[in-house]
Amino acid sequence: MTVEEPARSRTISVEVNGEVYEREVDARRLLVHFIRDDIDLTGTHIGCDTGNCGACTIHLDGQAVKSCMLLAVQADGAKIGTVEGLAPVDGELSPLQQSFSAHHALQCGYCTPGMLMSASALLEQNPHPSEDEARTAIQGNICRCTGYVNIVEAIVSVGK
Amino acid sequence: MSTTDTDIVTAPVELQKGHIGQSIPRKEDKRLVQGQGIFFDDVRRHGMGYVHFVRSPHAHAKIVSIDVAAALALDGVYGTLTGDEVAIQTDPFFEMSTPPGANIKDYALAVGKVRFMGEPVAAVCARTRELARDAAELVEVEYEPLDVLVDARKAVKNETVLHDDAGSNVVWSGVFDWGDWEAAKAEADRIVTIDELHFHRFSSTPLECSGALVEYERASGQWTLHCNHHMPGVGAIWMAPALRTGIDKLRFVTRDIGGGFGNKICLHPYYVTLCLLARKLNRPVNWTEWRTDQHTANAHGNERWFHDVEVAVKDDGTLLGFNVKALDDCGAFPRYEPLGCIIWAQVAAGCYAWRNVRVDFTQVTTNKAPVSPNRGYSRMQHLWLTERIVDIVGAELELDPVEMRKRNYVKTEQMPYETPNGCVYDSGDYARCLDIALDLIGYDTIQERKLEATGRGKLLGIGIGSTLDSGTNNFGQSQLLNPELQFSGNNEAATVKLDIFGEIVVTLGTVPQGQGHETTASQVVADILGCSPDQVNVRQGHDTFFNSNAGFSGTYASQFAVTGLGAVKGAADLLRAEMIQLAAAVLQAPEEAIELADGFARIKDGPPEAALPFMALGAIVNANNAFLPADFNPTLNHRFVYKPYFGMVDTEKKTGQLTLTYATQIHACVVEIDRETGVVEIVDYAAVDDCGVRIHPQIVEGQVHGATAHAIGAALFEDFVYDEDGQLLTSNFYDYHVPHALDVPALKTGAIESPSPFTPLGSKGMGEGGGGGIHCICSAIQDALRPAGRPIVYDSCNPYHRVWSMLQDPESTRSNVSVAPA
Amino acid sequence: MKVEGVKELSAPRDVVWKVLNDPAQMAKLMPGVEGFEIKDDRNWQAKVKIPLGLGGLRMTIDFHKVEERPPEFAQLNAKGNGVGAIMNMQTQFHLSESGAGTSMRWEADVKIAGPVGAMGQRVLQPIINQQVGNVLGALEKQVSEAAAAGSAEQQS
Amino acid sequence: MLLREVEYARPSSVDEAVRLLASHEGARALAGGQTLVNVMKARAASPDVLVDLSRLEGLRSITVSGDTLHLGAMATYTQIMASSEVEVSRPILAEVAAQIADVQVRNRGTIGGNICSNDPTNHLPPLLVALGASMTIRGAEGERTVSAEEFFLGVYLTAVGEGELLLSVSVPAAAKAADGFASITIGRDGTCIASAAASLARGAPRIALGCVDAVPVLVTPAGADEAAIREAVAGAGLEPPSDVHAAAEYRRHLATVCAVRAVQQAAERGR
Repeated sequence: MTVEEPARSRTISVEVNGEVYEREVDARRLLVHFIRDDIDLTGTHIGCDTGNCGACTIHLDGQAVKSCMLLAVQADGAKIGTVEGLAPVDGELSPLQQSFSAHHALQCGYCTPGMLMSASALLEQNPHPSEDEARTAIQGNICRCTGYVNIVEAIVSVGK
Repeated sequence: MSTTDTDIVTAPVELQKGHIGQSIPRKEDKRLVQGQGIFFDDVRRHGMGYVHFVRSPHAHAKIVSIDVAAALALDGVYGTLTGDEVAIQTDPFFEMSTPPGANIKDYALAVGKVRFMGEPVAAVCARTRELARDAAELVEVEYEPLDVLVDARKAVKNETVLHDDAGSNVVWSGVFDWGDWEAAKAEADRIVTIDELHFHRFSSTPLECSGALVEYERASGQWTLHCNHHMPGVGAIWMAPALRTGIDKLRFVTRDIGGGFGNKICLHPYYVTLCLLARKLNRPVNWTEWRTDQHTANAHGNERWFHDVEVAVKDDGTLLGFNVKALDDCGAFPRYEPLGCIIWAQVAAGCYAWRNVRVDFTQVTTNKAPVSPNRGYSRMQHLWLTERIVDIVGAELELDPVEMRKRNYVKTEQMPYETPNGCVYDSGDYARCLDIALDLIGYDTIQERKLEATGRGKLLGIGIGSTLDSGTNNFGQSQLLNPELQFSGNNEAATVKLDIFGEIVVTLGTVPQGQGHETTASQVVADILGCSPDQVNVRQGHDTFFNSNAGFSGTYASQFAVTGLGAVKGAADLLRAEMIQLAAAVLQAPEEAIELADGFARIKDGPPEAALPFMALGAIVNANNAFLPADFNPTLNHRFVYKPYFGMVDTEKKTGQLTLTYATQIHACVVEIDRETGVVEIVDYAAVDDCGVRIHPQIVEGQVHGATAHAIGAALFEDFVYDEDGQLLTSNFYDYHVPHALDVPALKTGAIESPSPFTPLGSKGMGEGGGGGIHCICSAIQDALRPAGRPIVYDSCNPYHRVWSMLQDPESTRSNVSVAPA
Repeated sequence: MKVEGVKELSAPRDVVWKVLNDPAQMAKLMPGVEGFEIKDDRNWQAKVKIPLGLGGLRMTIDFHKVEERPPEFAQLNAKGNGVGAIMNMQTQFHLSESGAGTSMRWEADVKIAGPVGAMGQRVLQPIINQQVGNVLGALEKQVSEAAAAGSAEQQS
Repeated sequence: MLLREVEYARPSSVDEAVRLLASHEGARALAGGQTLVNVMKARAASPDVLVDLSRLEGLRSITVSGDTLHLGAMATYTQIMASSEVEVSRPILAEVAAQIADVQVRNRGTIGGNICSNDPTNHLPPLLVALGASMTIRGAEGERTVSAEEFFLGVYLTAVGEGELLLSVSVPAAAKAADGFASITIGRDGTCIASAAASLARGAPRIALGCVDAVPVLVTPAGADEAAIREAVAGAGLEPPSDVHAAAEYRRHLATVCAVRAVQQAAERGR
């Protein structure tokens, strides 16, 4: 076994939406910047600098996490899901995505990727969430346009 | 008064509601739910550098020196820019005020002095984002701190002056005197006075922060800004002269914008810095603002004090008028100001029929972040005052708040109604909206609910917020501040064309940030051209190169449903006429016999073959036109500029039609207050909206939800608080708490449609909401606290600690108010 | 933010005065000093890394002695730069004789400017209290060592 | 958003982690990163070396042995919420974990990270003090155990010294324990202004107050009645910090209210 010594950069391998990426990254690089700037998946957004807003929410090994509070090197070996991987087939939308549109659960659409990732993580564990459960699932996602009303409806109705 | 002496051009509502009025799926959604939206920070260019600003930690200080040597020495740093360079290479931005405000010198970076915490003093550009920040930390700035002014009430005394060139902290001041206040006082039974009310500082904090990718083309001297500015027409008016270039050298491109709410209108100082860097370094530069930067140094809403409020009222609750001193705090630089010193006058009378209004208005600079129009801009502050007046007067005279309002509302039979300052309320039924709102929150059971809550240690209260969302500015009101200004009227452009394969292509001058313009424009075009909205391709965003923008292009001031869609309708009407003309020529039929339907131009009730698909029309004009007569030159490509008619303002009397439409929002809510802690919970909430003809009811309702959530945040949590040294204490989402999903109650909505007689589609601009939620939450808190010593809600923000203080010491708030016989 | 207090020290006043007015001795009082440079008898500079559980907080602090009235009063200003913030601290201390020992009354007005300072507002006061506690503890140690050294000298 | 340069290592054993922490000056353990990465983003505090504990699977376990519940330092809030061991042996831990921040943070944030950062607004430090928990710390010289009361030393400061690593937290197991927790947050789930955890499990109430000092303040009233609690909190001589959300006086008042509510909840649970 090799002895681990600290280094300022590291080669990591991550699987993102089923595709494997191997890159050398600075230890200080945030995962969200790796996703957006290094592998060009710009659907994952940044809305704050303190981990409050959830616009950068992704799935890390199946769990919703905020990619701005994680270093890219911490994701080494992980399976990552981003909003770009939500639609089952290119050009078609998942029931959740369709529901967001049908219920007008998005206006500017900036928080939407994070909302969808939080909501889809909920629906995987709990396919028929109540309104309270839906609200709790997105408590870490800030939306400044919708007042959440239609987002909650969109999530709940997928389970109905 | 139910007539008006202003000439008003009205257009009949001639459209059948086909797609208009339907909540069709939004065109924008498909890309956005897949993460395929294109926001400015998603745009990349080869060799681009990242910009990081060096910002002042001080609120007020002299800049003694700036040393960028260490930053430049760092590997990967492309270059820097400082205020000294800016002062040489640019001119100060144009100021709209008369002196003293007119003499303020506002540059892209601080020159000589910093005037608010977070003000950019230098910019660094480097190969990566991280390196740019590393380098920015190496820039050494020596400051000599100066006395700090954070309180407008102190600033107005001019003991310390922010802008030596102006010689005063006053930007603008003036008296507005409409009706006859002295006569109102004489007629009144009582005069209620309120010493001081405070409308606090907050902003809508769009989730996407500001930024841009700026490219410079050496050969042409052309800058392209891939950005999220949502009023680029006015942005260019500021930037081009400062950069000493022509307006055509600034190309603004926006695609998707992550919320704006007015907060992305004053980006010109940042953008000029980026333009200078792109030119100096000869490479594209990207700047992404971070949240803390946005809170500390971008755009706050106007903070306003109201002093010595006097209200003339009859014993039966009839309001005759009011007299107030308003003191507006615009932060360190006026920028979009002093427009806020007049915009409120669009709603000077609020929803009420009082005829005597006197406002002594002063605006000052302080060592805080500059303001920018923020959802409900300037009207919200004033409407909060009118609603506070109604509730405070009502409470002091023991009058029922519902009766008080109904007695004094402008009545629907008075519409169109001319206000004391010459504005014209186009249509509406405030009392009916209020009834619907009260019904939604179960007003008739409120006494029982109060009793029940008392048993649980809670204080329950009900509140009402009556607001007008005035839309489609008449920029002529700027002349009431400064008669020299050459702005008046309003306009917006759009183009509609039929292309070679039958594509209908629409370009807009507006700059949407979530309002669904692509969708609603397609509905209007589809109804005019007789096709499905799916066949209408509305180009995403704004591009100066579309040639579909006018001087006031942008998305602001609740106007798209009037100006934007007015332009779209105008262009589509022109195209329709030409398509009919062309089809008539081809089908050898009179024009009256042609109809456009189902994507065809065809002879009404004619045989199936007497029909031309749109593709045929497009192909004929664009590719197969030899057979057309020599004197027939259809283009199938039309540009229309919509221009509302206002007439001129009266600069002497300070009157005029300051805006075109008035949407109504009546909010009502029920709150519970924990007596022990002051914690406020909203337990029921209803918002009733009347914006005339709704093009897309779901989008309208979405705007109502959003405006309400902003109001809930502002009324309970969101407050830009500065300490005495000018340090912002709420610079992030921990301390500046915006509503989370669990904070927003299930919102009930209602709507009526009072079509506007003044607009092309009978629609009215909406979406800003006039802060209805703030007014009604303040109203409800005051009602709830009534059994606890009848405190007066004197501030627009009531976080728990303030509510608790009111519970502890109601008297200190009561001493603010007095009632005297007139 | 103002912090103040009274500290009883078991050493004669002139010993305490010496410790407090010797930059080299002062350096030993401050937590996490990594470098120290005396510019002249009124100005010196320290590079510190204030140890916190989450990692060091690095600052360069310039000290300037504003006023002194030996052996009873001194006023010292410190200006720190780093972590995206500027710290300004004005301290005063008054020494009076208290039996065989010394009573030190001190006050400090600490101002932090910049977004990090604003962000850390809720933890600032406890952190400053901690650091003040550390400094006073170190001072006590330093003073008693100096006093012991002094008395040892006398004995020899 | 943009961090300073930092070195990173990801050991695969506790020994190696402790060696890395001990042999590099300015090295800090990186657990879930939900506080540390944030602080680094602000460049407020900057470790020189990060020692990522994510590969130390052993630190994630939640076990019960005898009458003690052991929570590995790397156990996440989500894990604690879902753990049957927690549910049967000290359910208040899951209840309070569910009140921390939001889903995403609960998926990453760990009990170890929470208590080692000891931000005064954190929920777990007062809870663990009230429950009489103890912490096992590993250093170059081996393991030692510190009681929760002695563990918290200041803001961002704990008994875990340089070169040391927190391994686990042990809590006395008591399935139907009379425990309670009350807090006042900005909005439903925003920043905490005041909190109190209470336990009547060992008879007389143990109340730990959060947000009023750099470390949780332990209050032990003579009885569980409201008057006794109020008297005990008043007697604690609290001098809470003032900030934009609460002046010292208001925070002191809220501390009392939270204490009373936490004890009431505890008493109800114990019935």
